[in-house]
Amino acid sequence: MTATLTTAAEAVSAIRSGDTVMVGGFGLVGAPLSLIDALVDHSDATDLTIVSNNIGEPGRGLGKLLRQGRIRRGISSYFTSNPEAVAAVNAGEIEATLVPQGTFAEAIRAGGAGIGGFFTPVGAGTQLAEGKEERVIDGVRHVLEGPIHADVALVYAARADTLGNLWYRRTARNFNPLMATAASLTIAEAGEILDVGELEPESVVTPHLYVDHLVAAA
Amino acid sequence: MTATLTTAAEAVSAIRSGDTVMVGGFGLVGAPLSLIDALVDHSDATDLTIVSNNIGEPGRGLGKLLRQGRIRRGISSYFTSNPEAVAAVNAGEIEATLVPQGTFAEAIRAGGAGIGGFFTPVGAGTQLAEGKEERVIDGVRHVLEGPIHADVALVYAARADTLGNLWYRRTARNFNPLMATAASLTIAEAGEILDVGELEPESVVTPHLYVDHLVAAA
Amino acid sequence: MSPDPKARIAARAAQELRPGEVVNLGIGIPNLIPEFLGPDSGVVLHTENGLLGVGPRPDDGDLDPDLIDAAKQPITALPGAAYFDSASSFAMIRGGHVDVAVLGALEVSAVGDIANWAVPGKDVLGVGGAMDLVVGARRVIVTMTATSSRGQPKVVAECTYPLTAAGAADVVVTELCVFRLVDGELRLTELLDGATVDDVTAVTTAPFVVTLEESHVG
Amino acid sequence: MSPDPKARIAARAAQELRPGEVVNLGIGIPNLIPEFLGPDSGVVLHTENGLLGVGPRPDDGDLDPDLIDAAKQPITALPGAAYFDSASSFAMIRGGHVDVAVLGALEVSAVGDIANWAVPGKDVLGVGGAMDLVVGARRVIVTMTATSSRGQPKVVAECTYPLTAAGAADVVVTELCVFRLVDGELRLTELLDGATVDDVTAVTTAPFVVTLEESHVG
Repeated sequence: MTATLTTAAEAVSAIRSGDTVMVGGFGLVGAPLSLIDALVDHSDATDLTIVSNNIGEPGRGLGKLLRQGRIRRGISSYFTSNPEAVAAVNAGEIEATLVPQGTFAEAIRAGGAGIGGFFTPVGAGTQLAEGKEERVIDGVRHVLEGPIHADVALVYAARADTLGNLWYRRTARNFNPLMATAASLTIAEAGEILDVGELEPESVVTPHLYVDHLVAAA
Repeated sequence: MTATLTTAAEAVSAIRSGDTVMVGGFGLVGAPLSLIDALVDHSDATDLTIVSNNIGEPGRGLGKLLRQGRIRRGISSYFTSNPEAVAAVNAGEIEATLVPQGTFAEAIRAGGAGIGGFFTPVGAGTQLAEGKEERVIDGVRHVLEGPIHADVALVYAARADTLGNLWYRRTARNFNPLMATAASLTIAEAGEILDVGELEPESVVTPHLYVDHLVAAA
Repeated sequence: MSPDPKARIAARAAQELRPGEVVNLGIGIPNLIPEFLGPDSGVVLHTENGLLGVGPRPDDGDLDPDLIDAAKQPITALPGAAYFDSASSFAMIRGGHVDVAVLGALEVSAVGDIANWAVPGKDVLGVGGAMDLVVGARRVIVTMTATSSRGQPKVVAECTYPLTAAGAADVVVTELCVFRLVDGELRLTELLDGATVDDVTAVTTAPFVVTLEESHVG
Repeated sequence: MSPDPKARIAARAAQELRPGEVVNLGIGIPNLIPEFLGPDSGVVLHTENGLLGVGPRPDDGDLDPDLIDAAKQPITALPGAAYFDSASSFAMIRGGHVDVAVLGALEVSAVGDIANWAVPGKDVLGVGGAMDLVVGARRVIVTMTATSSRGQPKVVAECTYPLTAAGAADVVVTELCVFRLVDGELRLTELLDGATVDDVTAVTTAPFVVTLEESHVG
């Protein structure tokens, strides 16, 4: 479908308690901060599973949601960038699933691409592969990883057009284009919203069929 | 590594008899026609396995190589676009491996991305899944598909810079960026070769680390 | 009413498409559908060789050799279009992001099995994206004449031709009627152009239930 | 000779990198390496958060909030750089397209096992891209001091810390020497800064063979 233009508060009202929510960004770079703030300020959805490379920083980005006690579980490659997230895990307040960053990215892509699972050598023989199916392929130990899906994805793009096509700037791209594909509902926050035709068709990174709601960054 | 600038004839001299060679293009659109011609005219490598969506058209593109009897096996989604390829298969002159187009694309991507195999529902329960491992995931029959690698990939890009970064125009992109990642040696033919810095870094589709040799299109 | 049954099928199938939907059109009858979509249909066309936002056929003077559809015919791109590689394109299809696939078929069975790529005893050397589309698209509309050129019924109890996918069809439009697969049951929901239930029964070997919804004036 | 052992390790590791190679530098000692690469080193730096062609640190007035490395520090991009999403970035790493990964470690074993992400009894909540890098990069160079801050040897018979990957190290550079893993054997190939074999033996619990190649003046 093509995207509908809305406000951050309206868009995040689609998030329900118990939902799995993907949030783009590497640390705070490329994170959809307006959408996160709307989730913090205008939603009471709780018991959330957050799929994000980091759980923000103390009191910033997803760190705000963490302080509200609304995160039940995190799926990340690096909780360590927010010591409060580490403390919450150690206190048993949130459940942590740690995934190698490449597997994390690939599993989200798989979730968006209809892949039922994939074999990777990364993690084989380590603590992060415990309990996972293994198989030797061409003499190399591989681990079977499943796709990651979400109910809602929150992503940030520097530019969008009104159809919902997205373009990302520099290293703010990171996980955003992947997450945009892997959720039942994708909400994009854009730095700039352009008229249709202003993005070069070859330069669109996320075609609009992935974007349900489009919000102007605050 | 960064790419070296060379001629088509010199570049294809890396192809050895018995090699697996990926060739970009959807039909002839986006096919590296100068490199194919060089392979036809300046190489005597034979017994080749060709990985390409089609085996050219009669007497055009890979169709020329087919007429020379230098193709031992084709891995494609659509041989039918070249009736001479179909005839060669039926005469037992070449071996055909038919793959659904999405699986073909995904398997080449997997070959480039270090994925040992992936499960897809596509093809399950059909003739093209015969002999393949199956598994029911979330109630849906899936087939296990392996990655596709090649010795050499021949790709076409409208624009390159002298480092080997590539940009593709319109629907001439197709399989080219995937194949550029999946071979031990990648040879790119470019319509235009620009100075370093002339491609917008966000618009580069194939970063130069994938490109070994760069050739100007004839 | 068009005298050409294929055009009538395309016209009826066009009515199944809703504004904002992303639709992939196969070769044959589906390719006639754009003629029956108004300029404000809001339907967005996807072609699996790497374009979202297919526009009308170009004038002869306007042909772009880099711009074709999956049937390898020249096309145009609309404002707001996006180009992508084949793995990304099939990720859209296989990940369930293409709302509708419309395609021709040789046979459809009473449970929605589709056979559309291979005829036993003939060359089975082209599958293209057919399997990916019928498995991946959220809704699959089959457009075909009720009988083959040799007068054989095409809506059958069980497919005799090699399957493209099992249980994949949602809607079947012929020149006589519309069938819908609902809860695994084949329902005749609409008669077209004055056809009667007896007319349909005479050329249908699949068992079906009659649940006429409304009558259309063809 | 720098009085700082970490700088000396970085300087020696820099000599391992060859023109044209694509290199990913981890946090800590590897991050000091750019200081020791001449402007014409020809080494191309990759950062896994989505950039090939990392340039020098920016001046304070030149900070771009969208441009960071994997350590979340501000960077610049060189002409000819390319940005990409995280799945594409790890596809480069996991597919063997990054020539060298240089990283710190807690321990390296006699067979090249690397432990660099987790200390038992402490928080094990950050792995980032470490596992992907050591498995995927063609050559893995470990840079670390010979002993821990508590004086414990870090080149050990068997790792006591959780593994990042088994048998992944190719080169180990400490302030005392260079070890190379060749055919599964740990070889002391070079003594640095006047260190003797006895000096190395005193802080190394891994068995190793002495195959000194040449002497460097530090």
